Amino acid sequence: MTNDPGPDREQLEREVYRKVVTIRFAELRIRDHVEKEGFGGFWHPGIGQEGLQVGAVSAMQDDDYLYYAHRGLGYAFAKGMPLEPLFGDLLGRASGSTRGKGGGTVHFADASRHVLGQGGTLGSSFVMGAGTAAASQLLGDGRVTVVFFGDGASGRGTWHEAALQASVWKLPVVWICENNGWALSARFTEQSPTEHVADRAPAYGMPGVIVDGQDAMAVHDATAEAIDRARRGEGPTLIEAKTLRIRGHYEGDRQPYRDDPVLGDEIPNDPVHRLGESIPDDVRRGIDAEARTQVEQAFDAALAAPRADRSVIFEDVWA
Amino acid sequence: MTNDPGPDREQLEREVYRKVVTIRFAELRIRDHVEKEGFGGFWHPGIGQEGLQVGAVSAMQDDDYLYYAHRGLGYAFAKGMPLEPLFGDLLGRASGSTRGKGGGTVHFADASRHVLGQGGTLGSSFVMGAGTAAASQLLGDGRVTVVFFGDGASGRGTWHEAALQASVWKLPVVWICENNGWALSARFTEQSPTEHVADRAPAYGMPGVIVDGQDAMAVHDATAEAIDRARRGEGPTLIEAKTLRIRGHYEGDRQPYRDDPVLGDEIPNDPVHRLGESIPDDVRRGIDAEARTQVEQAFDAALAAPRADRSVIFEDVWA
Amino acid sequence: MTTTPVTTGTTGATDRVIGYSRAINEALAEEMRRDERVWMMGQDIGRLGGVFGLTRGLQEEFGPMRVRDTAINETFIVGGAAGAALAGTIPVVELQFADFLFTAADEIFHKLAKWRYMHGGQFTLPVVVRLPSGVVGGAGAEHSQSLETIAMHVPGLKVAVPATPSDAKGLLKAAIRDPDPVLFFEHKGLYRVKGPVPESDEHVVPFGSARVARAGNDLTVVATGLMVDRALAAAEQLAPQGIDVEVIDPRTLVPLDIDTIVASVERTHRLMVVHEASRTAGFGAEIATQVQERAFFSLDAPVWRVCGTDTPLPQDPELEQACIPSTDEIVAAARALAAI
Amino acid sequence: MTTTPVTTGTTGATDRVIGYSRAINEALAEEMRRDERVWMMGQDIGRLGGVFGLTRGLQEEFGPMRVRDTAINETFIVGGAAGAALAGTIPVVELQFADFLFTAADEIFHKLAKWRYMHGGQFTLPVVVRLPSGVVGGAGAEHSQSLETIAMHVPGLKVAVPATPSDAKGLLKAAIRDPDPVLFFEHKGLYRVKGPVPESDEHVVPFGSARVARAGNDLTVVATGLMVDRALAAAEQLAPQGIDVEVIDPRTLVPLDIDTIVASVERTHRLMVVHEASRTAGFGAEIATQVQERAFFSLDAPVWRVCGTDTPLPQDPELEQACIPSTDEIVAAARALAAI
Ligand SMILES: Cc1ncc(C[n+]2csc(CCOP(=O)(O)OP(=O)(O)O)c2C)c(N)n1
Ligand SMILES: Cc1ncc(C[n+]2csc(CCOP(=O)(O)OP(=O)(O)O)c2C)c(N)n1
Ligand SMILES: [Mg+2]
Ligand SMILES: [Mg+2]
Repeated sequence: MTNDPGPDREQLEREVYRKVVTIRFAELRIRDHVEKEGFGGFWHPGIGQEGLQVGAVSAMQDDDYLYYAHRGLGYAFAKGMPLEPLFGDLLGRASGSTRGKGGGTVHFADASRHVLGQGGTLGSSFVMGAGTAAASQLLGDGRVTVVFFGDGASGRGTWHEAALQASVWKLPVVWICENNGWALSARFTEQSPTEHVADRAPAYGMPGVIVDGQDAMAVHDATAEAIDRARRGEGPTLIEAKTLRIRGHYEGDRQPYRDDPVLGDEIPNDPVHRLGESIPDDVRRGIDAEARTQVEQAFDAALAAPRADRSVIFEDVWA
Repeated sequence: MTNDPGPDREQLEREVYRKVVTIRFAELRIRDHVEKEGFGGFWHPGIGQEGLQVGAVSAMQDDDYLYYAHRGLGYAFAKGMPLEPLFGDLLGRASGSTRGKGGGTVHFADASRHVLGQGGTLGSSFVMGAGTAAASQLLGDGRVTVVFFGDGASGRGTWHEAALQASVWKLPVVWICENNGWALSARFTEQSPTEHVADRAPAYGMPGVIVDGQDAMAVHDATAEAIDRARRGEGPTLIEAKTLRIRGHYEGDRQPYRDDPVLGDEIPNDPVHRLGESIPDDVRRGIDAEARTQVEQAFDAALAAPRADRSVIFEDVWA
Repeated sequence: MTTTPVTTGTTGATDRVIGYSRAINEALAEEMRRDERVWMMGQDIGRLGGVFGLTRGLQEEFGPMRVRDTAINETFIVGGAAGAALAGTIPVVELQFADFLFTAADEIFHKLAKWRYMHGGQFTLPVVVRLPSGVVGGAGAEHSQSLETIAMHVPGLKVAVPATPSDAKGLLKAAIRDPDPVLFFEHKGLYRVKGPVPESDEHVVPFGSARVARAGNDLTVVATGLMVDRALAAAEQLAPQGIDVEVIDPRTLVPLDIDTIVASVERTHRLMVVHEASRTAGFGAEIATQVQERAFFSLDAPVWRVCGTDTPLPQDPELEQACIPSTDEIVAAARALAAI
Repeated sequence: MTTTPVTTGTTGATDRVIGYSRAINEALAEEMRRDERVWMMGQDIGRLGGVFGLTRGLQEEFGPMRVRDTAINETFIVGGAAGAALAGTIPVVELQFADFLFTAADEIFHKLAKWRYMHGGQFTLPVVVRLPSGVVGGAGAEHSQSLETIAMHVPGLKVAVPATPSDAKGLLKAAIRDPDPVLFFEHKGLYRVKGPVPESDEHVVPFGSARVARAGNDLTVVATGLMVDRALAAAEQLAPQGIDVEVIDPRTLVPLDIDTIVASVERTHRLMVVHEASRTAGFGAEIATQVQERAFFSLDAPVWRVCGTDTPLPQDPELEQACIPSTDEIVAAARALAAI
């Protein structure tokens, strides 16, 4: 999908809207579940950040590789994963993409859709992503790897090692920082000597692009350009999408560490509204209704699915 | 020691010369020993890089902390360590600063002179140095920590983690990169997307200073300024001293990986000559003779010293 | 399945019943009051008081310089602590999960463990690394491991594995006063468990002294961390069946009080080691081996192990419980061993 | 003291006598010829041919993209290999020293070991990490360790410890063909040792099959790496004294061929494990424990260990040799054990 004006663009915008609004309903459904039923583990809501996630992934080709971050499901859904296995992972169901075992709030994967998963240690996908891109370069398969990460994760040393090597080798990789201003209880401004993560790009001889993360199409366009550049063999790009962490670090986090007012349910610069503006009301309502149904059905199906059997514990240690 | 013009400056220059020429003789004596007697372990010669090592350390106060790098003895000698324990470490003697045990080519230390040692894994002193500086900040002891490292080591992730934190906390630490253009068989240009290591300083919100590493006094001045800045509480500085690796990675390295002519014994822009120019011939000859004698005596004494007893193996595991 | 919090140990005259978390928090506060050189750093330990709440209130009392929030930089947290120790301070640092020692492994296993040795004993490295450890409920393969055996294998590190509030406090105070680096494995599953803790600023539990949590004559069970309570529960079930179990908690793995264990086995003639860490090459093997080295002819049966599975830990909270020893498994194994 | 290179194993009809290094180099070349997806990265492995010369000539044959020099970035070397495996290639990477696995520990013990598991078996990670291991002469505390036990304790990694040129070649070929991640511990002290190697592109030694290096009836000695030759030398000294030693080299620790070891002990009734790794919580404890678990009543004496000291390794080449088992120590221990 490229950045054409005209009918293609309109279709793209609608598709991005459809995915963003679907994820929004999914986010709300999960929140509801966590609040009412409790939940084994932590859920890191991506609400408010769906626009940038979907916008960026919509610029990827089907066989491009994705390493997502821990905030929500937007990335994976945008890459084509159906909702049911995603919810299944979340709820520890055998129907999860990881068969209810490795799943939960941060791990899901879809080899057929090149959704490669996530590590529990922040920043481990910097080096993995660079390695995936090195394989593509070696094989000449024309694929690009996209790696999402938070502003907090940008401080890990793996970034430095991966970014230097990726730049020197001109690897086909695109780094997308979701800068929501917080890393757990720490403000970005307390963790970074520079105003922007993108300010670090020149150190790595790569372009650094700052984009409004609430503007899904702007993120799409910036990502499309970076992916083109990567595919042309010109190396990596660092994109910083400015966004907001609407809820706490995890669902239920009361954020006692904040000295400013905690955000309410109102999402400033809401990507859903922003995308919706250019879509005729009736079309939009149709999309919304369908998305809502899709989410409800998938969530119900996941809830109804059996939990994984204990035997899976011993599976998949070895190939 | 500060950067005054006039008689103080002249005295400083002579002192720097004395130390540089002493280290040069030491380097030549060690080379001779390695060539003739062989040697347990590897010796990474610092020949040609002595000027920057001594120049920088001469800007430190006695109680400032030093983490040196693996290329030679210049740093430690400049910080006041006598030659004999340094040679003792090299030769595995009980008279070594580490009592012949942890010693060898890369480890020596002198707690009383705040020579804190070195790790065998490159780049481990980035984080340790920042931590030492954090302790000074906490204690308010007014001390500055100086960390030396090679261009190759600059690629390690520990740099990123240490440099970001040191900058945000405004820690009193000065980073000195000896860029000799090589990391073992790899050229710096193959390891870095930017022309200079100092190009990375803005990413960390700190000044990046490039200085001619063969000009000991220029390195002294740059370091003095950075140390002043650090002591004033304004945070870290990254100094890149451009230098040359005169011998191979280790003494005996035939450098089969080089496609350009290997440097001979002639040291381009030799710091010894450069410093010597402003010193009257007779004074210089006096210093040289004394330095030569000092080196010979210390090396002989180290050779004559007993090897460490096996019992030391079990000492110093626990305090 | 998860055991519900229980109270362990006997209550002395001056004891209060407090939680394991609270005990750790008190140890930190008391030691920071006692010695100005003690300070802390880690992620979210200051304003938030730690992801598990362990450091709550400490930044208020000691200020942001002595309770310092870092960025996400485990190599700095540990390596920086090593460097700060060289400059005369006593850093007590927290990694959010014990598993993250792998993100600072060079700093832990090389710098902390070997710096003193490599430099001929010129320095001491009085660093404590606090490591929330073990299975706790859906945290997954990289946030739930019990990695204390690795620290036991690499010389130069002391290793504490407290199982009760009293030991958590007393061992942490000992760790902070120790001139050597200490890896302090706190079990996340014990944070809310309450127990008696002496009312004293000088409640210091020396390293290398095992605790006999229950005396018995038929079978010695060595257990640590969360497994101590399960072993005790198993012992209570076994007693009416005529199997009198002695439960020993070594409390520290380095140094290890093997004498107490051997003396017990010389009476009971049977030994079982229970640990949450994965079985193969876990510390159970070391204890088993030392005991048969020193008391082979006292053993009436092989030393057995009841351990975590040799698999990564699944993220699902139910499945992960099936990967670590339950009281039932301990009971069954003990019965079988006693019958040999 | 260092042993001089010796030839081990019996020479078959089609064997050539080549060095351990050469055997590794051949395995790499043959596998890269066989399968285009196989490639390598690491520091100085290309133009230089590796700091120990192991990859000499490979960049010339396979070009700079398949034999790729990296910067000093161990997390990328290992983590990048994991990512490259997910994209359908088979990376064989080198860390310059096995000790450096601590600088990439999250990548080894979390990413390589657990990625497949965490993601429900959707991926395989056919990665080989080559790890020059052990004491070799003045390399110091962070360049000389034997760390294979740690890899054995963390589920998800296969572990090879070849002791002969033939096994070095055959196990490396097996490792490259294995769909699972393999940590391949090459002993630096063996690089120059020569031995017979079959003349075949299909000389593949399966993982999990121990080698009986010497048959004997009185005492079983399990040894790996550099210790195999010392154990064999000890056996030769002990034979005329009437002690007939069986020497078993497990060759891989994961999977471990415990059956062969147990069967031997059931004949000899005595076991000693010899390893260079530090004693406490080393793999000797695991082998000892498994043997007494499975063959307790066959044992006439405790299982003994002869191991590296529980200290960091001093940098001095003479002192470091005093930290690892010598042939003399093995002889002395075996005599004492046989006399129990
Ligand atoms: C190496 C490592 N250190 C610490 C953590 C604990 N942790 C999980 S999420 C998080 C904050 C991440 O912040 P950021 O990267 O900005 O992502 P966000 O949560 O804001 O989306 C922390 C500290 C971890 N998972 N891995
Ligand atoms: C973490 C780590 N990786 C690799 C090595 C092996 N090694 C030792 S010196 C060296 C090259 C260092 O180059 P540089 O930092 O530029 O210093 P120089 O030798 O040029 O002074 C390498 C790769 C090491 N010691 N530590
Ligand atoms: Mg964030
Ligand atoms: Mg260099």
